[in-house]
Amino acid sequence: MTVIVTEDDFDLSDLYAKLRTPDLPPSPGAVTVFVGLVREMNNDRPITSMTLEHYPGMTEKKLEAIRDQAMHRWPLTGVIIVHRVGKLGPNDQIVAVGAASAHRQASFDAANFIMDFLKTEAPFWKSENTSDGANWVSARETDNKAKRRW
Amino acid sequence: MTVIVTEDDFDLSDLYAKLRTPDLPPSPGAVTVFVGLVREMNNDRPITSMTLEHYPGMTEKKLEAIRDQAMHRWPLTGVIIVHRVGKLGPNDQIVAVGAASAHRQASFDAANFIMDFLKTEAPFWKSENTSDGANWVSARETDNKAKRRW
Amino acid sequence: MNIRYFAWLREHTGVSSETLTYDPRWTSVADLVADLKTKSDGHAKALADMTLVRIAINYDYVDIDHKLSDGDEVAFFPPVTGG
Amino acid sequence: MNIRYFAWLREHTGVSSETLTYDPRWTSVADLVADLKTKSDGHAKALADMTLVRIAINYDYVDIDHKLSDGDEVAFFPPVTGG
Repeated sequence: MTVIVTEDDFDLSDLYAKLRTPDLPPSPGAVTVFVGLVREMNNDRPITSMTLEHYPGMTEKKLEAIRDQAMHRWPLTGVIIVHRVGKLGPNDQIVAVGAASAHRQASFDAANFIMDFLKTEAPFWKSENTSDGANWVSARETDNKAKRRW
Repeated sequence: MTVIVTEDDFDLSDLYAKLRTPDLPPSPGAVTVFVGLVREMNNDRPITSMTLEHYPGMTEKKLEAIRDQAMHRWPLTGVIIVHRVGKLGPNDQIVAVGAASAHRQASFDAANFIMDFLKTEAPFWKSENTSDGANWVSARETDNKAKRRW
Repeated sequence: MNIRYFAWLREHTGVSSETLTYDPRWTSVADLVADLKTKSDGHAKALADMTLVRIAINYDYVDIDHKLSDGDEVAFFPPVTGG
Repeated sequence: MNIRYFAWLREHTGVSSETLTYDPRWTSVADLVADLKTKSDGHAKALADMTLVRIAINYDYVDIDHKLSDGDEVAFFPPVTGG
Protein backbone atom coordinates (compact mmCIF):
# COMPACT_ATOMS: atom_id res chain seq x y z
CA MET A 1 0.00 0.00 0.00
CA THR A 2 2.98 2.19 -0.88
CA VAL A 3 2.93 5.87 -1.81
CA ILE A 4 6.28 7.27 -2.98
CA VAL A 5 7.25 10.74 -4.24
CA THR A 6 10.83 10.69 -5.46
CA GLU A 7 13.40 12.22 -7.78
CA ASP A 8 14.67 8.72 -8.60
CA ASP A 9 13.57 6.55 -11.46
CA PHE A 10 11.63 3.38 -10.59
CA ASP A 11 11.74 -0.17 -11.89
CA LEU A 12 8.31 -1.41 -12.92
CA SER A 13 9.26 -5.04 -12.28
CA ASP A 14 9.96 -4.26 -8.59
CA LEU A 15 6.54 -2.65 -8.21
CA TYR A 16 4.86 -5.52 -10.02
CA ALA A 17 6.68 -8.12 -7.88
CA LYS A 18 5.31 -6.47 -4.71
CA LEU A 19 1.76 -6.49 -6.06
CA ARG A 20 2.00 -10.06 -7.35
CA THR A 21 3.44 -11.48 -4.12
CA PRO A 22 2.27 -9.38 -1.17
CA ASP A 23 3.85 -9.74 2.26
CA LEU A 24 0.53 -11.01 3.58
CA PRO A 25 -2.01 -13.27 1.83
CA PRO A 26 -4.15 -13.36 -0.19
CA SER A 27 -2.15 -13.15 -3.39
CA PRO A 28 -4.15 -11.56 -6.20
CA GLY A 29 -5.57 -13.04 -9.39
CA ALA A 30 -5.34 -9.74 -11.25
CA VAL A 31 -2.79 -6.92 -11.37
CA THR A 32 -3.19 -3.70 -13.37
CA VAL A 33 -0.25 -1.34 -13.72
CA PHE A 34 -0.30 2.06 -15.40
CA VAL A 35 2.80 4.08 -16.28
CA GLY A 36 2.80 7.70 -17.46
CA LEU A 37 5.79 8.82 -19.52
CA VAL A 38 7.14 12.20 -20.60
CA ARG A 39 5.83 12.90 -24.08
CA GLU A 40 8.27 13.75 -26.85
CA MET A 41 6.42 16.55 -28.61
CA ASN A 42 4.27 19.55 -27.72
CA ASN A 43 2.54 21.30 -30.63
CA ASP A 44 5.06 19.79 -33.09
CA ARG A 45 8.03 21.01 -31.06
CA PRO A 46 10.34 18.40 -29.50
CA ILE A 47 10.31 18.49 -25.70
CA THR A 48 13.92 18.66 -24.54
CA SER A 49 13.14 18.28 -20.84
CA MET A 50 10.41 18.64 -18.26
CA THR A 51 10.47 19.84 -14.66
CA LEU A 52 7.97 18.51 -12.15
CA GLU A 53 7.30 20.72 -9.14
CA HIS A 54 5.15 19.63 -6.21
CA TYR A 55 3.92 20.71 -2.79
CA PRO A 56 5.79 18.49 -0.30
CA GLY A 57 3.51 17.38 2.50
CA MET A 58 0.25 18.06 0.66
CA THR A 59 1.29 15.74 -2.19
CA GLU A 60 1.77 12.74 0.10
CA LYS A 61 -1.42 13.54 2.01
CA LYS A 62 -3.48 13.71 -1.18
CA LEU A 63 -1.94 10.56 -2.71
CA GLU A 64 -2.56 8.62 0.50
CA ALA A 65 -6.16 9.84 0.59
CA ILE A 66 -6.68 8.73 -3.02
CA ARG A 67 -5.13 5.34 -2.25
CA ASP A 68 -7.41 4.97 0.80
CA GLN A 69 -10.49 5.87 -1.24
CA ALA A 70 -9.58 3.22 -3.83
CA MET A 71 -9.06 0.60 -1.10
CA HIS A 72 -12.42 1.51 0.37
CA ARG A 73 -14.24 1.20 -2.95
CA TRP A 74 -12.66 -1.99 -4.30
CA PRO A 75 -11.46 -5.25 -2.70
CA LEU A 76 -7.73 -4.72 -3.32
CA THR A 77 -4.85 -6.86 -2.11
CA GLY A 78 -2.29 -4.19 -2.97
CA VAL A 79 -1.89 -0.61 -4.23
CA ILE A 80 1.23 1.23 -5.32
CA ILE A 81 1.56 4.89 -6.32
CA VAL A 82 4.98 6.24 -7.33
CA HIS A 83 5.34 9.79 -8.69
CA ARG A 84 8.57 11.44 -9.71
CA VAL A 85 9.54 15.08 -9.27
CA GLY A 86 12.45 17.18 -10.55
CA LYS A 87 13.93 17.23 -14.05
CA LEU A 88 12.98 14.51 -16.53
CA GLY A 89 13.78 13.83 -20.18
CA PRO A 90 11.62 12.66 -23.10
CA ASN A 91 10.19 9.15 -22.60
CA ASP A 92 11.21 9.16 -18.90
CA GLN A 93 8.84 7.52 -16.46
CA ILE A 94 6.74 10.06 -14.49
CA VAL A 95 4.19 8.02 -12.59
CA ALA A 96 3.30 4.39 -11.87
CA VAL A 97 0.03 3.23 -10.36
CA GLY A 98 -0.66 -0.41 -9.61
CA ALA A 99 -3.70 -2.16 -8.17
CA ALA A 100 -4.02 -5.86 -7.38
CA SER A 101 -7.22 -7.75 -6.61
CA ALA A 102 -8.90 -11.12 -6.84
CA HIS A 103 -11.13 -9.49 -9.46
CA ARG A 104 -10.03 -8.25 -12.87
CA GLN A 105 -12.43 -5.33 -13.08
CA ALA A 106 -11.61 -4.14 -9.57
CA SER A 107 -7.91 -3.94 -10.46
CA PHE A 108 -8.63 -2.06 -13.71
CA ASP A 109 -11.10 0.34 -12.11
CA ALA A 110 -8.95 1.07 -9.06
CA ALA A 111 -5.88 1.92 -11.18
CA ASN A 112 -7.99 4.07 -13.50
CA PHE A 113 -9.69 5.83 -10.54
CA ILE A 114 -6.35 6.55 -8.85
CA MET A 115 -4.94 8.09 -12.03
CA ASP A 116 -8.06 10.23 -12.59
CA PHE A 117 -7.91 11.58 -9.04
CA LEU A 118 -4.13 11.98 -9.05
CA LYS A 119 -4.45 14.05 -12.25
CA THR A 120 -6.89 16.49 -10.65
CA GLU A 121 -6.10 16.45 -6.90
CA ALA A 122 -2.39 15.77 -6.35
CA PRO A 123 -0.39 19.02 -6.30
CA PHE A 124 2.13 18.45 -9.09
CA TRP A 125 2.90 20.93 -11.87
CA LYS A 126 4.71 20.24 -15.12
CA SER A 127 6.86 22.73 -16.97
CA GLU A 128 7.92 21.62 -20.45
CA ASN A 129 11.07 22.89 -22.14
CA THR A 130 11.06 23.17 -25.92
CA SER A 131 13.02 25.33 -28.36
CA ASP A 132 10.22 27.80 -27.62
CA GLY A 133 11.26 28.10 -23.96
CA ALA A 134 9.69 26.77 -20.76
CA ASN A 135 5.92 26.47 -20.55
CA TRP A 136 3.70 25.47 -17.66
CA VAL A 137 1.43 22.72 -18.88
CA SER A 138 -2.26 23.70 -18.76
CA ALA A 139 -4.80 21.62 -16.88
CA ARG A 140 -7.37 20.00 -19.13
CA GLU A 141 -11.14 19.98 -18.71
CA THR A 142 -11.15 16.35 -19.91
CA ASP A 143 -9.28 15.43 -16.72
CA ASN A 144 -11.99 16.99 -14.55
CA LYS A 145 -14.60 15.17 -16.59
CA ALA A 146 -12.72 11.89 -16.13
CA LYS A 147 -12.80 12.41 -12.36
CA ARG A 148 -16.51 13.11 -12.26
CA ARG A 149 -17.27 9.66 -13.72
CA TRP A 150 -16.48 7.99 -10.40
CA MET B 1 1.49 -5.54 -31.92
CA THR B 2 2.46 -8.97 -30.65
CA VAL B 3 0.15 -11.91 -29.95
CA ILE B 4 1.83 -14.90 -28.29
CA VAL B 5 0.41 -18.23 -27.08
CA THR B 6 3.08 -20.16 -25.23
CA GLU B 7 3.84 -22.76 -22.57
CA ASP B 8 6.69 -20.56 -21.32
CA ASP B 9 6.53 -17.98 -18.59
CA PHE B 10 6.93 -14.33 -19.59
CA ASP B 11 8.80 -11.41 -18.09
CA LEU B 12 6.56 -8.38 -17.63
CA SER B 13 9.51 -5.98 -17.87
CA ASP B 14 10.31 -7.24 -21.41
CA LEU B 15 6.73 -6.64 -22.51
CA TYR B 16 6.68 -3.21 -20.88
CA ALA B 17 10.01 -2.26 -22.49
CA LYS B 18 8.57 -3.02 -25.95
CA LEU B 19 5.49 -0.89 -25.27
CA ARG B 20 7.48 1.97 -23.78
CA THR B 21 10.01 2.13 -26.58
CA PRO B 22 8.42 0.89 -29.81
CA ASP B 23 10.53 0.10 -32.87
CA LEU B 24 8.83 2.96 -34.71
CA PRO B 25 7.75 6.36 -33.33
CA PRO B 26 5.72 7.76 -31.73
CA SER B 27 6.63 6.64 -28.25
CA PRO B 28 3.60 6.65 -25.94
CA GLY B 29 2.72 8.85 -22.98
CA ALA B 30 0.69 6.12 -21.29
CA VAL B 31 1.11 2.37 -20.88
CA THR B 32 -1.41 0.07 -19.18
CA VAL B 33 -0.47 -3.52 -18.44
CA PHE B 34 -2.75 -6.18 -16.99
CA VAL B 35 -1.58 -9.56 -15.67
CA GLY B 36 -3.84 -12.46 -14.72
CA LEU B 37 -2.47 -14.97 -12.23
CA VAL B 38 -3.50 -18.45 -11.12
CA ARG B 39 -5.60 -18.08 -7.98
CA GLU B 40 -4.62 -20.02 -4.88
CA MET B 41 -8.02 -21.16 -3.63
CA ASN B 42 -11.29 -22.43 -5.11
CA ASN B 43 -14.20 -22.71 -2.66
CA ASP B 44 -11.78 -22.77 0.28
CA ARG B 45 -9.71 -25.59 -1.23
CA PRO B 46 -6.10 -24.86 -2.18
CA ILE B 47 -5.49 -25.13 -5.92
CA THR B 48 -2.48 -27.38 -6.42
CA SER B 49 -2.21 -26.84 -10.17
CA MET B 50 -4.14 -25.74 -13.22
CA THR B 51 -4.10 -26.95 -16.81
CA LEU B 52 -4.89 -24.58 -19.66
CA GLU B 53 -6.12 -26.16 -22.87
CA HIS B 54 -6.71 -24.20 -26.06
CA TYR B 55 -7.67 -24.55 -29.71
CA PRO B 56 -4.45 -23.95 -31.68
CA GLY B 57 -5.13 -21.90 -34.76
CA MET B 58 -8.45 -20.50 -33.60
CA THR B 59 -6.83 -19.04 -30.48
CA GLU B 60 -4.33 -16.99 -32.45
CA LYS B 61 -6.99 -15.92 -34.96
CA LYS B 62 -9.33 -14.71 -32.20
CA LEU B 63 -6.58 -12.92 -30.24
CA GLU B 64 -5.39 -11.16 -33.39
CA ALA B 65 -8.95 -10.13 -34.21
CA ILE B 66 -9.40 -8.70 -30.68
CA ARG B 67 -6.09 -6.84 -30.96
CA ASP B 68 -7.14 -5.42 -34.35
CA GLN B 69 -10.51 -4.30 -32.96
CA ALA B 70 -8.73 -2.51 -30.10
CA MET B 71 -6.33 -0.80 -32.53
CA HIS B 72 -9.28 0.28 -34.64
CA ARG B 73 -11.16 1.75 -31.67
CA TRP B 74 -8.32 3.56 -29.89
CA PRO B 75 -5.21 5.44 -31.05
CA LEU B 76 -2.64 2.92 -29.81
CA THR B 77 1.12 2.96 -30.34
CA GLY B 78 1.48 -0.63 -29.20
CA VAL B 79 -0.46 -3.71 -28.08
CA ILE B 80 0.80 -6.95 -26.54
CA ILE B 81 -1.19 -10.08 -25.72
CA VAL B 82 0.57 -13.08 -24.18
CA HIS B 83 -1.40 -16.11 -22.98
CA ARG B 84 0.07 -19.26 -21.51
CA VAL B 85 -1.16 -22.83 -21.98
CA GLY B 86 -0.24 -26.12 -20.32
CA LYS B 87 0.28 -26.82 -16.63
CA LEU B 88 0.58 -23.90 -14.19
CA GLY B 89 0.95 -23.59 -10.43
CA PRO B 90 -0.63 -21.23 -7.87
CA ASN B 91 0.31 -17.56 -8.43
CA ASP B 92 1.80 -18.37 -11.87
CA GLN B 93 1.26 -15.82 -14.61
CA ILE B 94 -1.50 -16.80 -17.07
CA VAL B 95 -2.03 -13.78 -19.27
CA ALA B 96 -0.55 -10.35 -19.92
CA VAL B 97 -2.23 -7.62 -21.93
CA GLY B 98 -0.56 -4.29 -22.58
CA ALA B 99 -1.75 -1.20 -24.45
CA ALA B 100 0.25 1.97 -25.08
CA SER B 101 -1.10 5.29 -26.30
CA ALA B 102 -0.57 9.03 -26.21
CA HIS B 103 -3.75 9.11 -24.12
CA ARG B 104 -4.21 7.67 -20.64
CA GLN B 105 -7.83 6.65 -21.03
CA ALA B 106 -7.21 5.00 -24.41
CA SER B 107 -4.52 2.79 -22.88
CA PHE B 108 -6.75 1.85 -19.92
CA ASP B 109 -9.81 1.19 -22.07
CA ALA B 110 -7.95 -0.80 -24.72
CA ALA B 111 -6.36 -3.13 -22.13
CA ASN B 112 -9.71 -3.57 -20.37
CA PHE B 113 -11.52 -4.19 -23.66
CA ILE B 114 -8.95 -6.78 -24.78
CA MET B 115 -9.28 -8.67 -21.48
CA ASP B 116 -13.10 -8.62 -21.63
CA PHE B 117 -13.10 -10.00 -25.17
CA LEU B 118 -10.31 -12.49 -24.49
CA LYS B 119 -12.31 -13.84 -21.54
CA THR B 120 -15.37 -14.53 -23.70
CA GLU B 121 -14.03 -15.13 -27.23
CA ALA B 122 -10.57 -16.73 -27.06
CA PRO B 123 -10.80 -20.55 -26.95
CA PHE B 124 -8.96 -21.36 -23.72
CA TRP B 125 -10.28 -23.67 -21.00
CA LYS B 126 -9.03 -23.97 -17.45
CA SER B 127 -9.05 -27.13 -15.39
CA GLU B 128 -8.21 -26.62 -11.70
CA ASN B 129 -6.72 -29.36 -9.55
CA THR B 130 -7.57 -29.37 -5.86
CA SER B 131 -7.67 -32.14 -3.22
CA ASP B 132 -11.19 -32.59 -4.62
CA GLY B 133 -9.86 -33.64 -8.02
CA ALA B 134 -9.77 -31.85 -11.39
CA ASN B 135 -12.60 -29.47 -12.27
CA TRP B 136 -13.28 -27.54 -15.44
CA VAL B 137 -13.76 -23.92 -14.51
CA SER B 138 -17.26 -22.64 -15.35
CA ALA B 139 -17.75 -19.60 -17.51
CA ARG B 140 -19.31 -16.67 -15.68
CA GLU B 141 -22.24 -14.53 -16.77
CA THR B 142 -20.39 -11.48 -15.37
CA ASP B 143 -17.80 -11.97 -18.12
CA ASN B 144 -20.46 -11.84 -20.83
CA LYS B 145 -21.89 -8.74 -19.19
CA ALA B 146 -18.44 -7.15 -19.11
CA LYS B 147 -18.10 -7.74 -22.86
CA ARG B 148 -21.47 -6.21 -23.66
CA ARG B 149 -20.38 -2.87 -22.16
CA TRP B 150 -18.20 -2.11 -25.17
CA MET C 1 -14.56 -33.18 -42.44
CA ASN C 2 -12.56 -32.68 -39.32
CA ILE C 3 -14.46 -32.63 -36.00
CA ARG C 4 -12.74 -31.24 -32.87
CA TYR C 5 -13.68 -31.54 -29.19
CA PHE C 6 -12.20 -29.58 -26.29
CA ALA C 7 -12.27 -29.58 -22.48
CA TRP C 8 -15.07 -31.74 -21.01
CA LEU C 9 -16.50 -32.51 -24.46
CA ARG C 10 -13.15 -34.10 -25.37
CA GLU C 11 -13.22 -36.05 -22.11
CA HIS C 12 -16.74 -37.33 -22.78
CA THR C 13 -16.17 -38.33 -26.43
CA GLY C 14 -12.73 -39.73 -25.61
CA VAL C 15 -11.24 -38.14 -28.73
CA SER C 16 -9.84 -34.69 -29.44
CA SER C 17 -10.56 -34.95 -33.16
CA GLU C 18 -12.09 -37.31 -35.65
CA THR C 19 -12.52 -37.32 -39.42
CA LEU C 20 -15.92 -37.87 -41.01
CA THR C 21 -16.93 -38.18 -44.63
CA TYR C 22 -19.18 -35.25 -45.52
CA ASP C 23 -22.82 -36.26 -45.89
CA PRO C 24 -24.80 -33.97 -48.20
CA ARG C 25 -27.93 -34.60 -46.09
CA TRP C 26 -26.31 -32.46 -43.35
CA THR C 27 -27.84 -29.09 -44.13
CA SER C 28 -26.86 -27.57 -40.79
CA VAL C 29 -24.67 -28.20 -37.74
CA ALA C 30 -27.79 -29.56 -36.01
CA ASP C 31 -27.96 -32.45 -38.53
CA LEU C 32 -24.29 -33.27 -37.94
CA VAL C 33 -24.82 -33.17 -34.17
CA ALA C 34 -27.76 -35.60 -34.44
CA ASP C 35 -25.55 -38.10 -36.27
CA LEU C 36 -22.55 -37.57 -33.94
CA LYS C 37 -24.72 -38.38 -30.91
CA THR C 38 -25.29 -41.90 -32.30
CA LYS C 39 -21.54 -42.65 -32.46
CA SER C 40 -21.09 -43.54 -28.75
CA ASP C 41 -22.56 -42.99 -25.31
CA GLY C 42 -19.75 -40.50 -24.74
CA HIS C 43 -20.70 -38.53 -27.86
CA ALA C 44 -24.34 -38.57 -26.76
CA LYS C 45 -23.35 -37.27 -23.33
CA ALA C 46 -21.04 -34.56 -24.69
CA LEU C 47 -23.66 -33.22 -27.11
CA ALA C 48 -26.77 -33.88 -24.96
CA ASP C 49 -27.43 -30.21 -24.12
CA MET C 50 -26.26 -27.96 -26.93
CA THR C 51 -27.08 -24.84 -24.87
CA LEU C 52 -23.87 -25.69 -22.94
CA VAL C 53 -21.81 -26.06 -26.11
CA ARG C 54 -20.21 -23.45 -28.35
CA ILE C 55 -19.63 -24.27 -32.00
CA ALA C 56 -16.91 -23.00 -34.33
CA ILE C 57 -16.58 -23.66 -38.04
CA ASN C 58 -13.17 -22.92 -39.53
CA TYR C 59 -12.23 -20.95 -36.37
CA ASP C 60 -15.35 -18.73 -36.36
CA TYR C 61 -18.23 -18.98 -33.91
CA VAL C 62 -21.50 -20.15 -35.51
CA ASP C 63 -25.02 -21.04 -34.36
CA ILE C 64 -26.36 -24.57 -34.49
CA ASP C 65 -28.44 -23.77 -37.57
CA HIS C 66 -25.36 -22.68 -39.55
CA LYS C 67 -24.99 -24.56 -42.81
CA LEU C 68 -22.15 -27.02 -43.41
CA SER C 69 -19.81 -27.43 -46.37
CA ASP C 70 -17.53 -30.30 -47.28
CA GLY C 71 -14.05 -29.71 -45.83
CA ASP C 72 -15.25 -27.62 -42.89
CA GLU C 73 -13.48 -28.03 -39.57
CA VAL C 74 -16.24 -28.13 -36.95
CA ALA C 75 -15.32 -27.70 -33.27
CA PHE C 76 -17.44 -28.28 -30.17
CA PHE C 77 -16.40 -26.91 -26.80
CA PRO C 78 -17.72 -25.31 -23.58
CA PRO C 79 -17.88 -21.54 -23.04
CA VAL C 80 -14.30 -20.33 -22.81
CA THR C 81 -12.56 -19.69 -19.47
CA GLY C 82 -9.10 -18.30 -20.27
CA GLY C 83 -7.55 -15.07 -19.09
CA MET D 1 0.99 32.54 8.88
CA ASN D 2 2.87 30.77 6.14
CA ILE D 3 1.92 31.58 2.54
CA ARG D 4 3.10 29.27 -0.28
CA TYR D 5 3.17 29.81 -4.04
CA PHE D 6 3.75 27.19 -6.70
CA ALA D 7 4.40 27.01 -10.46
CA TRP D 8 3.65 30.27 -12.31
CA LEU D 9 2.32 31.94 -9.16
CA ARG D 10 5.74 31.38 -7.58
CA GLU D 11 7.39 32.81 -10.68
CA HIS D 12 5.17 35.92 -10.60
CA THR D 13 5.53 36.62 -6.87
CA GLY D 14 9.23 35.77 -6.97
CA VAL D 15 8.95 33.83 -3.71
CA SER D 16 8.01 30.23 -2.94
CA SER D 17 6.91 31.10 0.58
CA GLU D 18 6.55 34.06 2.88
CA THR D 19 5.54 34.55 6.50
CA LEU D 20 2.83 37.05 7.46
CA THR D 21 1.56 38.10 10.83
CA TYR D 22 -2.08 37.06 11.13
CA ASP D 23 -4.49 39.97 10.88
CA PRO D 24 -7.80 39.35 12.67
CA ARG D 25 -9.58 41.52 10.05
CA TRP D 26 -8.99 38.68 7.56
CA THR D 27 -12.26 36.83 7.88
CA SER D 28 -11.75 34.81 4.70
CA VAL D 29 -9.10 33.90 2.15
CA ALA D 30 -10.50 36.66 -0.07
CA ASP D 31 -9.45 39.30 2.52
CA LEU D 32 -5.94 37.84 2.67
CA VAL D 33 -5.72 37.83 -1.14
CA ALA D 34 -6.77 41.50 -1.27
CA ASP D 35 -3.89 42.41 1.05
CA LEU D 36 -1.37 40.13 -0.69
CA LYS D 37 -2.10 41.83 -4.04
CA THR D 38 -0.80 45.12 -2.60
CA LYS D 39 2.59 43.62 -1.73
CA SER D 40 4.13 43.86 -5.23
CA ASP D 41 3.26 44.04 -8.91
CA GLY D 42 4.21 40.35 -9.06
CA HIS D 43 1.77 39.48 -6.30
CA ALA D 44 -0.94 41.49 -8.06
CA LYS D 45 -0.25 39.65 -11.30
CA ALA D 46 -0.18 36.19 -9.66
CA LEU D 47 -3.49 36.74 -7.86
CA ALA D 48 -5.22 38.91 -10.51
CA ASP D 49 -7.69 36.24 -11.63
CA MET D 50 -8.55 33.92 -8.79
CA THR D 51 -10.61 31.69 -11.11
CA LEU D 52 -7.21 30.45 -12.37
CA VAL D 53 -5.92 29.76 -8.86
CA ARG D 54 -6.53 26.85 -6.51
CA ILE D 55 -6.26 27.40 -2.77
CA ALA D 56 -5.22 24.97 -0.05
CA ILE D 57 -5.24 25.55 3.70
CA ASN D 58 -3.21 23.11 5.73
CA TYR D 59 -3.00 20.75 2.70
CA ASP D 60 -6.75 20.71 2.01
CA TYR D 61 -8.48 22.40 -0.91
CA VAL D 62 -10.73 25.32 0.10
CA ASP D 63 -12.83 27.97 -1.62
CA ILE D 64 -11.92 31.66 -1.57
CA ASP D 65 -14.61 32.38 1.05
CA HIS D 66 -13.12 29.87 3.50
CA LYS D 67 -12.33 31.42 6.89
CA LEU D 68 -8.75 31.85 8.09
CA SER D 69 -7.17 31.04 11.44
CA ASP D 70 -3.88 32.14 12.92
CA GLY D 71 -1.18 29.59 12.10
CA ASP D 72 -2.80 28.36 8.89
CA GLU D 73 -0.56 27.48 5.97
CA VAL D 74 -2.23 28.97 2.91
CA ALA D 75 -1.08 27.86 -0.55
CA PHE D 76 -1.89 29.35 -3.96
CA PHE D 77 -1.23 27.41 -7.14
CA PRO D 78 -2.60 26.67 -10.60
CA PRO D 79 -4.79 23.64 -11.38
CA VAL D 80 -2.56 20.60 -11.02
CA THR D 81 -0.93 18.88 -14.00
CA GLY D 82 0.89 15.82 -12.65
CA GLY D 83 0.54 12.20 -13.70
